[in-house]
Amino acid sequence: MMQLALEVGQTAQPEAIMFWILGPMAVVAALGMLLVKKAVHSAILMAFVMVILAIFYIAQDAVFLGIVQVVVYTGAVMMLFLFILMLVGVDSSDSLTETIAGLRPIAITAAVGFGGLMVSLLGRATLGRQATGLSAANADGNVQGIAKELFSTYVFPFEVVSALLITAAMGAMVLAHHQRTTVRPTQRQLSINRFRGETLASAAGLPGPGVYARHNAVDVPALLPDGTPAPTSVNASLEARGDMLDYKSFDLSEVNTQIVEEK
Amino acid sequence: MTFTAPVLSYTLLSPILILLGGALIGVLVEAFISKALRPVVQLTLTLGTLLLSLLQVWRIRGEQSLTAAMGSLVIDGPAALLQGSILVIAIISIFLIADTEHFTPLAAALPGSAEEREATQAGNQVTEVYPLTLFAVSGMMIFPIASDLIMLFVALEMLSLPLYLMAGLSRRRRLASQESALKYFLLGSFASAFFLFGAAYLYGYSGSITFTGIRESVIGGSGNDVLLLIGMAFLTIGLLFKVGAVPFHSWSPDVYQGAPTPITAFMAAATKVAAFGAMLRIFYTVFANAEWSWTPIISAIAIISMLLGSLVAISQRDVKRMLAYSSIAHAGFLLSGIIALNKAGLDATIFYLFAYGVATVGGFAVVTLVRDSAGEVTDLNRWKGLGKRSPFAASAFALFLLAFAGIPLTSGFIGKFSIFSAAYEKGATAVVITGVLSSAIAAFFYIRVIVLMFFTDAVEDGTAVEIPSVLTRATVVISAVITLVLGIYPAPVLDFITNLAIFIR
Amino acid sequence: MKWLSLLMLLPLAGAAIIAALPKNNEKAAKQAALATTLVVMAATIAMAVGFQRDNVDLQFVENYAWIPSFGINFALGVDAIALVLILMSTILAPVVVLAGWNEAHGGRWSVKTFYVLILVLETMMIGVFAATDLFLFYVIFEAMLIPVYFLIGGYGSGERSAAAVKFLLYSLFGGLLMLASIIALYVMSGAQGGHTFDLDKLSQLQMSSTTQNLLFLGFFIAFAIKAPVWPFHTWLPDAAKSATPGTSVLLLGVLDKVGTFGMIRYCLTLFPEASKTFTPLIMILAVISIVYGAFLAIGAKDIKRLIAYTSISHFGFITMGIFAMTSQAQSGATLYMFNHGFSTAALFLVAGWMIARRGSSTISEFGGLQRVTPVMAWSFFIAGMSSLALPGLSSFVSEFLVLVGTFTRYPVHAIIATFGIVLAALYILIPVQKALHGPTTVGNENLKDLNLREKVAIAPVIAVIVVLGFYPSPLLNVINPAAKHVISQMGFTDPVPSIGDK
Amino acid sequence: MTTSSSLVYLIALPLAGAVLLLLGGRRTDKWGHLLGTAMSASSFGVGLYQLMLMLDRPTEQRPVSQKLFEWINVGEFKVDAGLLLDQLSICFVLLITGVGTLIHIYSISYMSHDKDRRRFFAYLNLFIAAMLLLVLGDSYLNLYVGWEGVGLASYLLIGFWNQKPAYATASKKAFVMNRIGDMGLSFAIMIAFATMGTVSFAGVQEHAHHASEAALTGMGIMLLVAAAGKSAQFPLQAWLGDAMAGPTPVSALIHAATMVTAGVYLITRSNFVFDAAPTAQLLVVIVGAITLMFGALIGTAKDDIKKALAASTMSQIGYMILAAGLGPVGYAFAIMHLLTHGFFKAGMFLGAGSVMHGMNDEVNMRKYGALRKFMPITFVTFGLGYLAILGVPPFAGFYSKDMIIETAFNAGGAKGIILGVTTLIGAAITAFYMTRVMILTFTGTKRWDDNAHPHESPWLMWLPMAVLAIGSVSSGYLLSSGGALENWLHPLFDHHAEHEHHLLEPIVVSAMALTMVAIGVAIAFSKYARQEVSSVAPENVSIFTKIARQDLMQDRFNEAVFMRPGQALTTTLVAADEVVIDGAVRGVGQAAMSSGSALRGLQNGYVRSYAALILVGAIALIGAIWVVVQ
Amino acid sequence: MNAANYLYISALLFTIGAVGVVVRRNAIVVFMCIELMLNAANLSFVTFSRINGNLDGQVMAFFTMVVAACEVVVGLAIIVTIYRSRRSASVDDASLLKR
Repeated sequence: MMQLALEVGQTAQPEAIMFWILGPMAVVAALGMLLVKKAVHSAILMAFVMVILAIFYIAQDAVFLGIVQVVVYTGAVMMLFLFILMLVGVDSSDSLTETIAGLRPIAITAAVGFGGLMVSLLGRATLGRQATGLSAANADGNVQGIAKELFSTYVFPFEVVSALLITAAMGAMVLAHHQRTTVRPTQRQLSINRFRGETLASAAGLPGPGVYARHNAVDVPALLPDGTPAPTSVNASLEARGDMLDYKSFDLSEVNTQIVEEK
Repeated sequence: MTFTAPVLSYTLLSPILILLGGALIGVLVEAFISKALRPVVQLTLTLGTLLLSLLQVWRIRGEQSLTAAMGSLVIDGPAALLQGSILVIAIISIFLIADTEHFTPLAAALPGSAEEREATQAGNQVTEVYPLTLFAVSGMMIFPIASDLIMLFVALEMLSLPLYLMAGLSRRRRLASQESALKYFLLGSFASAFFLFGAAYLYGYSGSITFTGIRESVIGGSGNDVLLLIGMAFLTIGLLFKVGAVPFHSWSPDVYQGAPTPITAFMAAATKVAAFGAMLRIFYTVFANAEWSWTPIISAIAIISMLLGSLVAISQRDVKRMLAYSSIAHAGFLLSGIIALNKAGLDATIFYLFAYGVATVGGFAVVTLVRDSAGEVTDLNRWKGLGKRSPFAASAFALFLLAFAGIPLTSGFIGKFSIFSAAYEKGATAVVITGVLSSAIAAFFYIRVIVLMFFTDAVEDGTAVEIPSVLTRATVVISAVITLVLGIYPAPVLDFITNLAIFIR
Repeated sequence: MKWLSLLMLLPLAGAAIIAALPKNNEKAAKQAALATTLVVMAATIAMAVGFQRDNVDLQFVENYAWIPSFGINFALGVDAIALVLILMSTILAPVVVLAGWNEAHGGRWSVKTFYVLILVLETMMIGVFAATDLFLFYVIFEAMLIPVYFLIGGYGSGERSAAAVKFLLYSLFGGLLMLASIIALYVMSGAQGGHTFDLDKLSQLQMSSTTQNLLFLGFFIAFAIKAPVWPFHTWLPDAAKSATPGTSVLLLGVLDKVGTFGMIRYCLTLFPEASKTFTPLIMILAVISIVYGAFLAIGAKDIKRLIAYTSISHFGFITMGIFAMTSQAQSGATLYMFNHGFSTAALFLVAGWMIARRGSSTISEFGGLQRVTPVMAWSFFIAGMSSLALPGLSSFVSEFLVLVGTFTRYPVHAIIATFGIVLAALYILIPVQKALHGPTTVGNENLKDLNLREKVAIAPVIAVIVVLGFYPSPLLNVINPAAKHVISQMGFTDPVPSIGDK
Repeated sequence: MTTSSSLVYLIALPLAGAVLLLLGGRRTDKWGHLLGTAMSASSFGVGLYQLMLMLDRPTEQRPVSQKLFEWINVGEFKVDAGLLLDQLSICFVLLITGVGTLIHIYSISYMSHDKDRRRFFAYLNLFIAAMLLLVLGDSYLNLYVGWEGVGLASYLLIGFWNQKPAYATASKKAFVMNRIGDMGLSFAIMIAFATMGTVSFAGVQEHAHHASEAALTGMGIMLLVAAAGKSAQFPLQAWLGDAMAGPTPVSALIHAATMVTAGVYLITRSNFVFDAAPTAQLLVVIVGAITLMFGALIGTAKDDIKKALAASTMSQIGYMILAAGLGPVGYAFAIMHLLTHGFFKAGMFLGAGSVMHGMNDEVNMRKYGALRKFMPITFVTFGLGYLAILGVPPFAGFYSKDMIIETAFNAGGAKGIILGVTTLIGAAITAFYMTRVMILTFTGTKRWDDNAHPHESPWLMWLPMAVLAIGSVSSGYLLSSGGALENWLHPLFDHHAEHEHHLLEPIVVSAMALTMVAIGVAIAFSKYARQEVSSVAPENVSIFTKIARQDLMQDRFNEAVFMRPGQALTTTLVAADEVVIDGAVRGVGQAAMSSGSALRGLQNGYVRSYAALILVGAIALIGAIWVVVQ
Repeated sequence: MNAANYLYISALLFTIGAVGVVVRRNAIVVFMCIELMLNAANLSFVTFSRINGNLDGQVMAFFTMVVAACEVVVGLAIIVTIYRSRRSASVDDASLLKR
């Protein structure tokens, strides 16, 4: 076992109990992150690990960090993750079959090798000095101690981090912000356009897509009475992106009526 | 509890503060200045900021201080040299960035959408790249002078994040550009995690997150070195990732290719200076006494970097990818300067960084000039006969290639010579031999490009060379002049470096 | 008077003038180039007159600090060997310009560029022989490749770019090996009293024999590629075939001499012990080169390749002479370098004219030229005779000196090498028969004989060949002290004839 | 030693002629032949003048030398451009310039229809100059210059009509085989320098006593090789027959009278070497003996008149070489035979040329016949030469050839008998084939075509023939009466005139020789005069005739042993250069390229693979740490 | 209680995170795995802070959190952008650039 640290803290026994309960849970949850199919589940498990870590922080006299971990990390950052997951598609699930040849064995070997080597190395590490514990450093209170460091010794990094935050914010803006290039048409203008358009057919609004029940059909054009697709029935941007499905594949004549119902 | 108010030496920090201030003003410009005026204002502001910062660097070049930022930064000769190099590279890169042709008019618009077309027609520009560049430059400025792990990590992220973003802003081939941003980001964060993990172990080993503290532990450490070694290894992974050394190089070809060329130029040149600057400081001061442990490993990495970079570059068909692999090989060459661990190695590495950085920007600047109706042409096959159509571009590119190949009378030769002799002095014969060999391999593909440009008949496929804008021309000319002058009469610069390049601890 | 830097500056000035000329004025460019090269030649001769031939020290020494932090100086100076080679280069330059008056027209770029490249190359040719600072030498050694590369690739014929690349890569590879050795020397000099590239100081470095051997190899392989010595020769035929005749003259006549010059100036001076260690091997390579080059020349179907192979054979002689370590062989080798420059120049120039007229370089395409174009045929014949070392022509003296000098120390090598003279008869007479003799080949009936310009160009070359054949003393007397100096520095004296002193 | 400043004119005059005519080009066409002849003649004049001066001086002061300038001077290797005229070289000078001038005169007419006559004279002058340099040079290296110079001139002259590919090939063959000989001379010079530190005749002579026999033997053998090459001796004889491609005067001048005798000169000149190297000397004898038989046998089968004469030349030089190989006793006889041979063989060649001139350049003797009526002068002059070569007293050959046969017998022991018998048989065969030539050409019935109009040659051609015929008749007597030549040359040779044991009395030898000659003549008569000669060569002949017609397989031998392997070697090397050496280089390049392409596969575009690579790198690093820590 | 145990947990979490980056295809999950690695590093910092008896480690961990938050912003912005263009969050689909 590792020789680098002595027993620390006065509350050795309860801490050990806590550790041996939460530690394995953290590892299992982390492993679960790897193994579950759905990204949302991964996120939940991630949050779980983070909370356990917060408890560990508090147990190790890092109260401030523990709280920040819960509030900022688990609370804000993970929520951001979940939010994006919603945006991307909450149902999206990974197939866990490996598609890149040879990667799976490499990953497994890496997992075992890396973990094994780390553990083995840590077992050999010696520090050569006494572990001191934080009672002295936290004498004025953990938050105060950190604050003192943060605003004196590390004040410059602290200031720089603010620039980093601005960078991040601006970066997100660049990627997400849509600058209008044209003036948004008013309701009035839209109405005029509708009624004074090329044909009067547009006056009643565009036809809705998706005439086939067996499909969600946002991306399938509606059929006009003569059986031809109505081009305006699908959102223009879908069309532009080429995400429009070919209505022919849903042609009734090609559907095998023998088959009962799709699940 | 007593709290002593921090004392910051604003004079010594001024180059960085100017940059940060300029960047912040840039952000405000984005918010308050009309769209039409923004490009000019931003360009002027950015250039002004960089020049001012450079001026400040020049003025404080002789200063030495460990306490300029409460011990977070160290100001010394190498700092001034590296910062100066970064600023020079940034300035000539800005000329390229100013050519709006390279950036998407609207990053949020879907590729190929009507919205994008409209934005193009409206003449939109992503002027945010200017403040982003300034933020990146300030990160790069801090990176090599950071003297504790916190500062180092913050600077690392500070230089990386804007680059991740800017990599995705290409106007043409946007999917590829976004992909490169994603790859760069994911792998960059991955490497950062290693970096951080290593930092944790170094902290564990020494009980300090300052370089001074770690260094003292390395010298007089009790206990065994396991924690140090792990920490060193992981920290180094983060740094090696940034410089693109094998096997942490895999992002660079893809990102170099996908990113907008001006960004590639800036990133390739300036990041290398910053990252190698940091490596120099860390390995020359912090880890110097644990030399036995890292020299063999860095040597091995240098060797495989040189070989792999050169070998794979041979079969590249895309000029930007080829330059990427060439930069991998150059990372190997530069690592031999780290291995040297002597004054000559320090001087040589700084010289090499500057020379290589300038030539790289120049090289990519030429790449931006070769276009057809759909934007840049990076397929080498279509560079055939460039010498005929545009002697200016082709000759300049040939010059930069020759510099990369280390042909005498270019800066690359002096750089290679000095860095290899420093490494040889250290006894790293294998590295030097491999370096020489891979130079030969590298020469092969550099020369092939020259052959394509000068000795192959052009195919008429509409590949034209843009009449270079004044700014791009300036970039090419400045880079070419520097490359030549450093090749023919490097003495003043070498002396300048030799006199200044002394680390303080 | 700063002769050497003046010599180096003159062509550069000429190049600058030509570069400044209007683009369409090709004639002015040619005239300017000719004038420049003639001025340089005159200046070189003027300098040579002031050379003290019994003084074995470097003369016309100049020294300027260049990169002080590395101990690099822009140091020039010549001994007799360098002087002779500079003389050869500067005499050949106007000949090449005049002879190749129209050869730039088939190029990718303008005529102007061609002459700028030629003049820049001339500067470097002078510099590479005059450099006394190892770093300076290396820089020029490598930088020279660039103009030649563009001259071959831009103005040559056939597979010119492939040949140019091959040339460049071979040379670069060799150069890089040499760079590795130079770095080692530099570092060692730093450890033994301060970084320097001064040849004198470098030659006094202490090093283990293993080190010395390795470093020697770095230099030698570079020079062997340049020279070229078997088996590093395969670039030469391709390059010579593709280059314009004028470029080929400079390539084989001057540039390749840098290799053999380097062996004397650098290999022997810097690594005397290693030179001795490797002498047996090098002598074998040299002999192989002689015979091998000759056989391949016999088998060559292309006239330019043939000349290139003959050169490989000749460089074998030169290399052998250098390493035989007798005063005859050493003087002979230097004289050989000079003479080979002229005989190859003559061969290449005339071959170039033949090819230009016929439009093909395949030997069998010619035939009966002696009847159609007697002057051209005779020029070729005399050049060929010089190449096979016919007594009375310049090459004979040098070749025989090399052989006789080698024989006194390495009889077996000399004997095998002497077989080369029979092969030489074959490789010259076969093309002579095919191209000049026999019935006039269809299509060749109306070829024009040499015009006045061409005659003026070839005449001095042939004159040199003939005059030096009968009266080599002026040159030999200059070379002898230097050659002797080289040998004595290596600790050798001539073998004493077994009964000569009785 | 006496010095003189006029020796150089011997060489300079013809050389100037050659240079003037070559550089002058067509402008000199009108008078070029006259200039050439004049130059040669004036050189002859200088030669005579020198002879007169020499005769005036006491024996020991007869040699004259002239130092022109310092030629090569490197270390111990000092060679001046110096000339030496002594009793030996004056013989050659006079032969060369004398016969040479006659042949110039002959050529004026012979070549009058050739539009390149001027060039021909330039070559002739060049040849004269080179040949004079060969015999006048005072060191082996100077000799070498002349040696190769005559090779060059010979090459040019043989190939004078090189528009015919066969002629061009013949000239090339001559040059190359000569070069093999030259190589021998180079070796000899190198050995001389390496062992004695000098290459001058005087120096080598001075040091030869001290030199090791091995060195001298080596040098001697190499000199023999040189001589064999130049003098068409076995085994380097093959070029001579083909060399008949040149215009006939060339054959007369070079391949009969002068150049081919250079080998004899060389061996005689190097007497001090051979005398100290018995093994080499023995080899000389053997080579001479073999060649004399070889040439004679070839001569019996040739229908080409010039080739028959060429074979005869080869055989006669064999006699000379044999004589020279017999040491001091033989040198003078070798030279004597050389001089007499110079007259009669040159005369016969010119006669052959005269015949050809009248026969539309026909060379096949089977197409001649009965020419005696049409070309009486030619017949007479040729006939006198014929008698001389047969050794019929009192014609020139009798004196010289008998002496050689006699000396051969006197060599002692088995060697003497073998050599003597060989020379005797040679004499018989000579008689046979020469009689054959006479009969086929001049007697019998006419076998020529109707469009041939044989006629006597103009006076410019027959005059030289007549002069040479006089020489053929008288020179033997003049040179041998009272041992004139022997005594003249005596100071040069280390010959102690002790009375050797005579195996056979001279009269017996003469008788035997004459008997053999008679037998040869008789056989020829019975074979050719008694029966009709076919105008085409009969095919149903014995295998020996066939072999003899093919020059005793010499070309086949060379082809099989040297040419084909040489060509194969060349082809192999050319291929090997491309495949092996260049291939190795390209292979390295290819390997680099393909390994590059393979490594390119790492970059598969998947970010997860890249991450895996980084992870693997990290594992490698901590793995290394783990190993270190263990 | 041996504080080293936290280090083992930290190492294991780091390993799991690193492997997760390699095996998962959803860009967001990959990114979460990176966050896991950062968290593992933070745990090490806190533990070492306790062992070393100073607060530097905790300050560093604090900075890490802030920086990680910035990274998340940028990263998610990039992921969203690429998702919008490709309609896929799988990192395997983004493999235009290769070789």
